[in-house]
Amino acid sequence: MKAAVRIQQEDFSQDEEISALKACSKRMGGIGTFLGCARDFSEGREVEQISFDAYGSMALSEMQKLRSDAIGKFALLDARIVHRIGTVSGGDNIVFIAAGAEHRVAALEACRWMIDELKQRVPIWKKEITPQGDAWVVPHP
Amino acid sequence: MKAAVRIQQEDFSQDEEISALKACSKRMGGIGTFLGCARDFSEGREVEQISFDAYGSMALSEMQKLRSDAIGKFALLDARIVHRIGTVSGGDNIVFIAAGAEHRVAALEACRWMIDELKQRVPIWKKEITPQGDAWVVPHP
Amino acid sequence: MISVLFFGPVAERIGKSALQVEFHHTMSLQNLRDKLAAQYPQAFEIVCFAAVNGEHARDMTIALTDGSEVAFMAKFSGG
Amino acid sequence: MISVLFFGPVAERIGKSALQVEFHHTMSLQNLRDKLAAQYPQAFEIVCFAAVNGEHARDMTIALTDGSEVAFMAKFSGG
Repeated sequence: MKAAVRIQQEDFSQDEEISALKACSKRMGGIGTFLGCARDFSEGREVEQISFDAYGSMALSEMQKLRSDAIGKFALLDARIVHRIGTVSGGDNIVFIAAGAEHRVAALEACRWMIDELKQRVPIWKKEITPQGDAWVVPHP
Repeated sequence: MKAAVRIQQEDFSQDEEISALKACSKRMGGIGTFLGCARDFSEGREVEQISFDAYGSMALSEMQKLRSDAIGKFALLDARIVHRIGTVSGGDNIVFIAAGAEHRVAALEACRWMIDELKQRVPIWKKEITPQGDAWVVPHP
Repeated sequence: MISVLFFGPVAERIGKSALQVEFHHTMSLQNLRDKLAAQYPQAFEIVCFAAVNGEHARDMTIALTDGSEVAFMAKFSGG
Repeated sequence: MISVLFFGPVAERIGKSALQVEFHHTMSLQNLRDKLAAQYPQAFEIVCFAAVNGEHARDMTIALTDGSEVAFMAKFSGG
């Protein structure tokens, strides 16, 4: 089975991730997921591709901590985080987060918390490649 | 492509549902999903299977309204709702909800709202089949 | 005639999932409910919602029309 | 020596993704930052975070040790 936390170039399958998540327990009543995708349009500009740079070793260890923190904070049965790097096109998957709990509220709240924290904690940067040139994304506060 | 709102006996694929959801727009930056599963243990009792009864025509039309309401309320690009009926075993999928929006907050909030509303509005009932006998589930207020 | 439908726990207590009730002029949803609740008190203990022709009916005073489909339902537990 | 790493927008402004800086006894993270910021002011305009040996470093007064890996990073934009 693939690791619960990964940084990878290739795409992932949600069916595979969810069945890996469910494998740990049949007491899992609710699974919340977040899938972040590349938009082909951002702040008024057409976006052809998005490329990523990452501090790979730190990003992976921050994602692992984030998963453990979420499992502790929300009493999850399991959680998974996958982030792609390299270059992706409009509509492609970028990040996948899944949180499984006995009940739905914990699963959904953990999922929301994990994607918010990931954006704060994990050293990954995206650059939008547009017909007018490339630009690193400046996140809104 | 399968309908965006369905009630069916057979299992579903999240990969298929997500790719159908994404087909509508490349401006979709965030997709929130909720997957409800059958737990093999509930309120201290082992649960072997869960069987469903539904007011099929009304349940489908309520789910369709729910999808339209969510699209309007959260400015979603698209949404899907699938609910299984018949009999399922521990770990099996029961319900799938997906909300796609330009940004993550709307997608995640819509997903949470839809599963909460579904439980209030949609005429479906579940019965737990346990070694001690069968019992219709009484939802907590 | 009015078709009355029951599902899940209500159908189990009544012992069937549908009934035909003769339509009377000026029959309201509440009249129908009272009539059936007297006949099946144990089932109606758990009835929380009614629907007329597949739509949630919150106003019990509404008049029924001949041929309506009415459902008396327990709290939902789907999802 | 201290290995200094740059990523994304900071690496682009500096024109490279790594530098070696000679280690001095009693060198703090702030000392290293000041030295590099003087050399690459445009890049350090957008530096928001530092990491030492792959861990977030919130306290800029910490002393560095020889052989440390330090990263000066712009606001993250992953996810």
